[in-house]
Amino acid sequence: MTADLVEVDGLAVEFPGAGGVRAVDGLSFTLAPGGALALVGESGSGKSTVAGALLGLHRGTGALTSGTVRVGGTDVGSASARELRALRGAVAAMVFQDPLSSLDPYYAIGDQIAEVYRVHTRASRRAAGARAVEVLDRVGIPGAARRARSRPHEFSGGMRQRALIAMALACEPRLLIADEPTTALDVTVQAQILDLLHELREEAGMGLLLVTHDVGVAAESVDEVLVMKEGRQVERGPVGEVLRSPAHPYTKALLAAVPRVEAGSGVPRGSGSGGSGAVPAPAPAPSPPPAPSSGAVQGGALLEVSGLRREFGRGRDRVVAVDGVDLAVRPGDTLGIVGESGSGKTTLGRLLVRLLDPTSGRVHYDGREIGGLSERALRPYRRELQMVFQDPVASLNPRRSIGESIADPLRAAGTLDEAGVRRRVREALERVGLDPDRYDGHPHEFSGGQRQRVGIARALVAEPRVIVCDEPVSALDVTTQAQIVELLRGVQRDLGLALVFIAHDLAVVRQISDRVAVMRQGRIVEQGPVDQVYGAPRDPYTRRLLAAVPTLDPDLARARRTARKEPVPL
Amino acid sequence: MIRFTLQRLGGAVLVLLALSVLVFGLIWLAPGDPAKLACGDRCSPAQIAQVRERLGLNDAVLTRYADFVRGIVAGRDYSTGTGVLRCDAPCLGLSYRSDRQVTEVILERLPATASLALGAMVIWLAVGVGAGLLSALRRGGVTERAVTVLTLAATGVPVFILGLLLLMIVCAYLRWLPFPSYVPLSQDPEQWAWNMLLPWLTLGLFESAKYARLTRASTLETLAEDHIRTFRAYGVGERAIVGRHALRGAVPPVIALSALDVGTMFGGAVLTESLFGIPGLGKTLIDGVRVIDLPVVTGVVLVMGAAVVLANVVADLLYAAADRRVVLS
Amino acid sequence: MSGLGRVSGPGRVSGLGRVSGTLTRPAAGAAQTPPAAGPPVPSSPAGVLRRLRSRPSAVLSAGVLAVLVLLALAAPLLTALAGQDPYAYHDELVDSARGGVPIGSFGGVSADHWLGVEPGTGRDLFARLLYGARISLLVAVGATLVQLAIGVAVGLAAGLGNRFTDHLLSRVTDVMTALPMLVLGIALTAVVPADFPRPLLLILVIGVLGWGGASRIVRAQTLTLKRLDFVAAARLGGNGPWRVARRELLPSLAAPVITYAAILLPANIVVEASLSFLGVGVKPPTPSWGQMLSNAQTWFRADPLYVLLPAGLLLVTVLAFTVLGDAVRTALDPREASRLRVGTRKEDS
Amino acid sequence: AGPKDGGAEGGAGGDEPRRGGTLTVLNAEPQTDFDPARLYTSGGGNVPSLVFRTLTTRNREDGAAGTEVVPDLATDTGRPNKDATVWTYTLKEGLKYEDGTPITSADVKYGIERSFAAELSGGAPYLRDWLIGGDTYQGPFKAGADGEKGKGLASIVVPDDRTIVFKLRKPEGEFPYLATQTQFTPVPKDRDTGTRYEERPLSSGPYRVVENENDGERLVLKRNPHWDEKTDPERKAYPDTIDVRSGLDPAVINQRLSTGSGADASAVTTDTNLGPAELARIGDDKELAGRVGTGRFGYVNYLAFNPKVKPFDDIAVRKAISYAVNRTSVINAAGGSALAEPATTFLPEQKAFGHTAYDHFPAGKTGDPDKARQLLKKAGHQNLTITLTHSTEQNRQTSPEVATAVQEALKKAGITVELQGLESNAFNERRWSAKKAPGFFLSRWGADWPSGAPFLAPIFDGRQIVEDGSNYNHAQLDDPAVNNEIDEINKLTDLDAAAERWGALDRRIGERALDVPLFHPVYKRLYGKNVKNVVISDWTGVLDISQVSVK
Ligand SMILES: Nc1ncnc2c1ncn2[C@@H]1O[C@H](COP(=O)(O)OP(=O)(O)OP(=O)(O)O)[C@@H](O)[C@H]1O
Ligand SMILES: Nc1ncnc2c1ncn2[C@@H]1O[C@H](COP(=O)(O)OP(=O)(O)OP(=O)(O)O)[C@@H](O)[C@H]1O
Ligand SMILES: [Mg+2]
Ligand SMILES: [Mg+2]
Repeated sequence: MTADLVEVDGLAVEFPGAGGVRAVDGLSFTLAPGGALALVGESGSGKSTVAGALLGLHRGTGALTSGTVRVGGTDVGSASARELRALRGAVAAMVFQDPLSSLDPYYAIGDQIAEVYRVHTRASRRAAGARAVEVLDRVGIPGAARRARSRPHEFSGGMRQRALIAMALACEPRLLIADEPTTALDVTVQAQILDLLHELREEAGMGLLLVTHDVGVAAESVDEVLVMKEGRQVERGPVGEVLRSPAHPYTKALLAAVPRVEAGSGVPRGSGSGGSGAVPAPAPAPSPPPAPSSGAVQGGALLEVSGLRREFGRGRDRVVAVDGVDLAVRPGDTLGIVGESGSGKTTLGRLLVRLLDPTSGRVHYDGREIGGLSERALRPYRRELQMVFQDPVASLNPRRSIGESIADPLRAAGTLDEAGVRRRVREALERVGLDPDRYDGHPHEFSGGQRQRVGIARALVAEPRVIVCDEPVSALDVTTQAQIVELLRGVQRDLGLALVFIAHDLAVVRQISDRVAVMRQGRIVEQGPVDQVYGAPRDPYTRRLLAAVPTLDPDLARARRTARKEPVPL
Repeated sequence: MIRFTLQRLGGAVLVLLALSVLVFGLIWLAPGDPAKLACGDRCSPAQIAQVRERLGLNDAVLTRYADFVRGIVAGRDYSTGTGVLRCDAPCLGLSYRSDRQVTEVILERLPATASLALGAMVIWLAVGVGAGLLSALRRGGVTERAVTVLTLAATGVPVFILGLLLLMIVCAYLRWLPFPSYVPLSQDPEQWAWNMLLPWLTLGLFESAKYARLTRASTLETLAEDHIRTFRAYGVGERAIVGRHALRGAVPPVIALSALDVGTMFGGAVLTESLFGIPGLGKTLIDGVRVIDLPVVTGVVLVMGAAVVLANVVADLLYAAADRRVVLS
Repeated sequence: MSGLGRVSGPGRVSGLGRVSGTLTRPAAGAAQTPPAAGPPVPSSPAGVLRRLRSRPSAVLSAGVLAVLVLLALAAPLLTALAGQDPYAYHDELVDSARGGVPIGSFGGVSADHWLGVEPGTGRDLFARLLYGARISLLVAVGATLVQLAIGVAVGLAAGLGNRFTDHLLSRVTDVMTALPMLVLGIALTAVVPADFPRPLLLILVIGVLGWGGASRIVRAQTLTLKRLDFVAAARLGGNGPWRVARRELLPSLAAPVITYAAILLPANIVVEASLSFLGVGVKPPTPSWGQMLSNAQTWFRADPLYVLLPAGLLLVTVLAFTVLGDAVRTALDPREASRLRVGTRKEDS
Repeated sequence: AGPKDGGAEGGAGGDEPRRGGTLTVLNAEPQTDFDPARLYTSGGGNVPSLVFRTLTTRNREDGAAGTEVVPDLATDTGRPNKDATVWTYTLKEGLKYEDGTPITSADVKYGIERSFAAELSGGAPYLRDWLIGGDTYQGPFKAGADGEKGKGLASIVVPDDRTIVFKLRKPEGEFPYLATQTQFTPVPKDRDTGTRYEERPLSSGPYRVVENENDGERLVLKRNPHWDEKTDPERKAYPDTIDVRSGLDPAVINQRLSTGSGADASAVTTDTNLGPAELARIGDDKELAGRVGTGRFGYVNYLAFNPKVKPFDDIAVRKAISYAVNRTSVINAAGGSALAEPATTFLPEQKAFGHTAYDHFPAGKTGDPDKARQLLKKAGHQNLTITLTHSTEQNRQTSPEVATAVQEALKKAGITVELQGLESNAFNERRWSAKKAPGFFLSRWGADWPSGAPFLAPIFDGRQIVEDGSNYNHAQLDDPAVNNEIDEINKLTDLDAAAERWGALDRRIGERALDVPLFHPVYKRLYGKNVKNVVISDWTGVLDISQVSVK
């Protein structure tokens, strides 16, 4: 029998407990040996649950599974523990999403790979070590023999992801399951990883099951896509077909929400997110784009920094996170800041709202120098400079109701009475598109997108003049992302705020900004009006960034991949 | 790292200074006249006055404290009656009671205390970490419950009862061991070990419950981490997962806590020391407090403080060494 | 671990979140569950209670503790019911020639004396155990509260303050950890006027010397928490540092502090016993379990019940506190709360 | 290899004591001061008297015979002049130190003189009080008024190497008793190392110190080759080695002695009683019971009154308390009837003390609360509330246990007693202060030698009230008649006659209800299986190590 590599038939997974979530509901699909399938869908649609089910990872967790799952001929549901162990890693190997937390921080990378290898091959310690070096070399870790002795924290994010793939390769599995292998990475690194997966597939004839919420990533890497929603299949077909002419409205909405980096090819700035009913944008009113300013900001800057520098640590541990940055934002303007992870974006953002003290340089706000003010002296400015934080989980106190969190600046000001505070908070909730009656809800009762809205509401209620948004959407799936972007844009337009929008996603930045600054290693390598930077990038780094952005067109993706084939420094 | 160590050692000096002031003050407040106690029950007032003079008790407290600090830095001279006794720096003074140099007394007692603390540590590491791992591996099962109850039983029983019980059972009923009496390591290592066995067990078992729970909690916490999922997904067996990956995560806190415990034991294992007649610092401290032997008490507390502070530094360093992700500041 | 700063590296791992629980006096400690590390924290009091109620061991130990507290509170009533009083001597019930061992089997158990009598005095053991529970629990709970109050205050101040404050307070913590409890105990019991209530003194001695662990845990937790964005957000809202501490940090400290309290409580009972053993415990004729245990020390062959009763009660209390503490910890732990996480449990086979 | 049991040679041979072997002494208290000048002993002590010989010593015999004084270094117990103010001793011939050098009378004189030094304080007060010039002499280390150092005490004269003469301020018929104390040990001046002498004191006795670890916690004594048994009929010195291990927990000591494995089979203790719990078990065990030595040291535990404090100024209150006391529960608190005997007299019940039976306020076994109530009512004290001060030390004597027993008994007589437990230093400081002494507290007194003088004089002699120092005359009795009688008895050199008069004096003082005698303690001590020749005198009440054999 020429069995398929993966056969899933009527798979259902239910997590009992308080709510009783049915994460996967009657899903069936097959994957032929050497084939590549992508599971796409918004957050929480059950993609990871399916991936886990292929390796029987739900067994023993209390989750209820039904239906059959066969991987490489093994019935995962009924296999013995020993058979299951033989399956895991050797037949089907999984690459997990977060590369740092998926490796044991205490052991050398090479040893971890060797350990897994030895479980399946009875190889000697030495042979296993050699194998680890071999696969690390294979995934393009330079100086693999030496780097095999490093521990995870000594690797960069991209290298860690490669190490995880190397671990998956070690036992030469027939199926590679990659669960969001690139979400944590910058576009440049992401492109490298996707290229690597592609190569491996071509060389070793491995099957690939790619789990992702990024349609672009899917377009780059697979033959077939399966679109999921609420645990069910919505649409399935060859990747080109589905992306070019989606049959199902949900797929359409999903695609429409994807921001495009190419000018004109995506949703034009200011036109909302396609107006699809699937995306309940709070303020869909279209508005003409403000006249793009050209060149450097002329006078009238509300917030301006010059020669801004910030160091962390001392002596040998010293890190210069922000290194001589000059920037300015005017009221009503949006400044986008892009850059790879660790380039100093967050640090810069925090310096702008004076959550951090600059090591040197000046911060000019509304005509006054506030760079050197003490915490106490800053108090009057605090509410005018607000920030929306990157991580919606960490930016809300889990133990306080969201209404109270939003009310906080008002209470600190102490100018309003209780009723006044409540009224203002309700207004703010409404403004960001949340039900005002959920004032007393706690953060965990809200979805990621909703939480981000709460963060925005909190920033708004203080009546700020500047809002720095630190990657407000990178943790969210495309549909939610589009809503948030729309919300911010509306707010800015209505209130005439100065907005600083930080992101590593070039497309999103393009969507919202008037001007962009590209950061690398604490410096701004290029800044200017959006169209100028995106259209005619001057800095090679900017160019590389742009080239790495995944495209929704599989053919274009193929072409780009070939173009990228020249060696890239990690 | 070197900077960190130096900085912490600098801090240690301050800690010790503060500690000495505190102890000096406390003992000074304590009732009872050290001169009377040093002189004996039936001294005449004239004799007491002489002794008071000799011990420098007539000086103001501040002067006495200053002399004490000077002694540590530069050493002091004392009269033996027939001659002069040079107490070299760091001189912690002479015991009111026995007229012996406190430094000497401490050096003499230190080995016993150190052998007790370090040996007990071996036990609590072996028993505590072992039990903790076992209960983490068998979580939810009978084994876990048994281990939990047993280790808790050890903490719930005060150490003086535990020690006496062990003595009764091992030495009196079963007669597996003779009653322990301290033999210095330098004299006969084998007998030293045999005689320390019960004290080690007593203190070690008493402490091991804490470590079992710490190990169990850290192990379980590590088991809940994402990288464990990776190894499960690659078919690594449960035993290897707990033994290699989860245990490794439990090591840093265990090391850190052990260092601190050993530190405090330098003055804290009084009950075990007196039960087994181990001539250690804890007993010296208690005896010193009872007879208001200010130099001895201050000296021992300082040594203890130094041990605690040092242990703190060592714990931090070990923690950082064991967990490379930690930055020392 | 006073000197440990943050965790480096881009991943923001919760490496420090490991020294959980189980520390008695010289506790070194750090955060237990950095809230950022887990999924949403369903820690509304009702949710915690619900999860506690679903664990039989937690319910059982809470029940045991409740019964103990009730027994202690109702001690006068119950002893009156038994027709006994914890102080009355019964010379006729002990054999003076044989060291005052109770006459009769099982340490003089009889219809009048349900649990027998105390050797040497013939005082009723049942009554003394009940009255002893009052003191032991009072001292343990009181001392724990003092330890936590000081520990939280100092830990918060160290965690929030600048480098200098942090260093200073950490060193003060070192000093307090290094100060032997016995020296202070003996010195204080001698200095303090004799009519100063002993239980209060014990509470103060144990409390004032034993806060190092709590302070270390709170400091580490504060250091972790204060880097979280919601604290930054509160600052941006124009709140002063103390307002931030009170409104944003304190509630998040509750979980580790409660957990630690469950470890301190039984440890403090044993400390009280040890202090009594060294003669600086409660004032006679007031009974406490610790004082009873230290008196009973040598009796376990001649009158086993005399030892077993207080020791057993102590053990049960320690067990109950620990089990309950563990349960509270897990109930407050968001990671444990979502126990269905993929791959975190072992195989069913 | 395995744990070594020490010198477990086992007790071969019959009952005859034989030389050899190692005797282990398991003690709680370490010999911290092993300097003869600093020791405060009765009759030269137990371990110290193995190393330090004195002019006279106690008779090493069982029971009452053991209360006699016998010659040691001296040829007799001393020759007084007519009014007993001058005492002359002659040293035996052939006496040597452990290094072979001869012992001279000048060494005895020097030994006494150095005990006056502040550096070597700690001994008994008698030399200071009795010798002419003793009250002002400050020892040989301190320069005198004329700036000369090393000055001696003129009242001790050494006409030749073997003769020594003591000149006293007043008649002291009991000087031979005093000469048993370790201050009378010879110390050669050129070997004196002051405060460090205690580390390696020069032996004049049958054993020399070969190890002194941890300030007396471990002492190892070996035979002194220069000790000549012909000069010393008192000490038998059978074992070759004496190994003193102290600093042990009392429960552990008794457990070791009763188990008696290995070296513990040849072990004794000189300071640790059997505890009540151990006594409870020993009743069932014949073998163990056969290894218990029982002795009585002259000692009394009592309730002390300070009549300067109200309401104890009223004799009716003191009498009422005397009636109300329940000695049975007090004795139980002290460990039961095996460890304590009820006392109605202040003097111990031994002939040497001149004990005369009396019970002025008969309380029976368990107290007479009714009589007490009556007395109080008559005196107009209703609902009396008083404070009893005691020590928090767990010593079964001045301890909380005894105090609570008293509290409980007085409650029956309608007296509310509040307990004031003090840490032992604070307790002693209070009770020994003439000014700050509490009104009602637990106290105790032991004999420096078996006679009424050191028992009654410090407690009832009005001239011994110490204003700033340690005062033992708690009642602060200063009655010329009593003082006079004490002086009169002290003149007697006929000790039997003296004893009788001490007894009569005790009885007379007892009528005043200045204290309530509670009990006389009894010593019950285990010794190992191999231990033979157990001698327990009424002087020390404990087994005499110098007589014991382990072979
Ligand atoms: N261990 C669990 N316990 C309870 N519910 C769970 C568990 N794991 C997943 N779920 C729920 O199952 C649903 C599907 O989750 P899954 O992780 O498969 O989503 P996903 O498509 O991978 O989302 P994302 O893109 O955010 O990773 C979600 O609603 C999630 O809340
Ligand atoms: N508190 C800190 N202490 C020490 N180093 C820091 C600190 N905060 C940031 N850094 C370092 O400064 C550099 C810039 O960090 P920053 O967080 O600003 O980057 P980023 O561009 O926001 O990255 P990401 O996209 O991952 O959020 C990094 O090397 C980081 O490790
Ligand atoms: Mg997922
Ligand atoms: Mg960032």
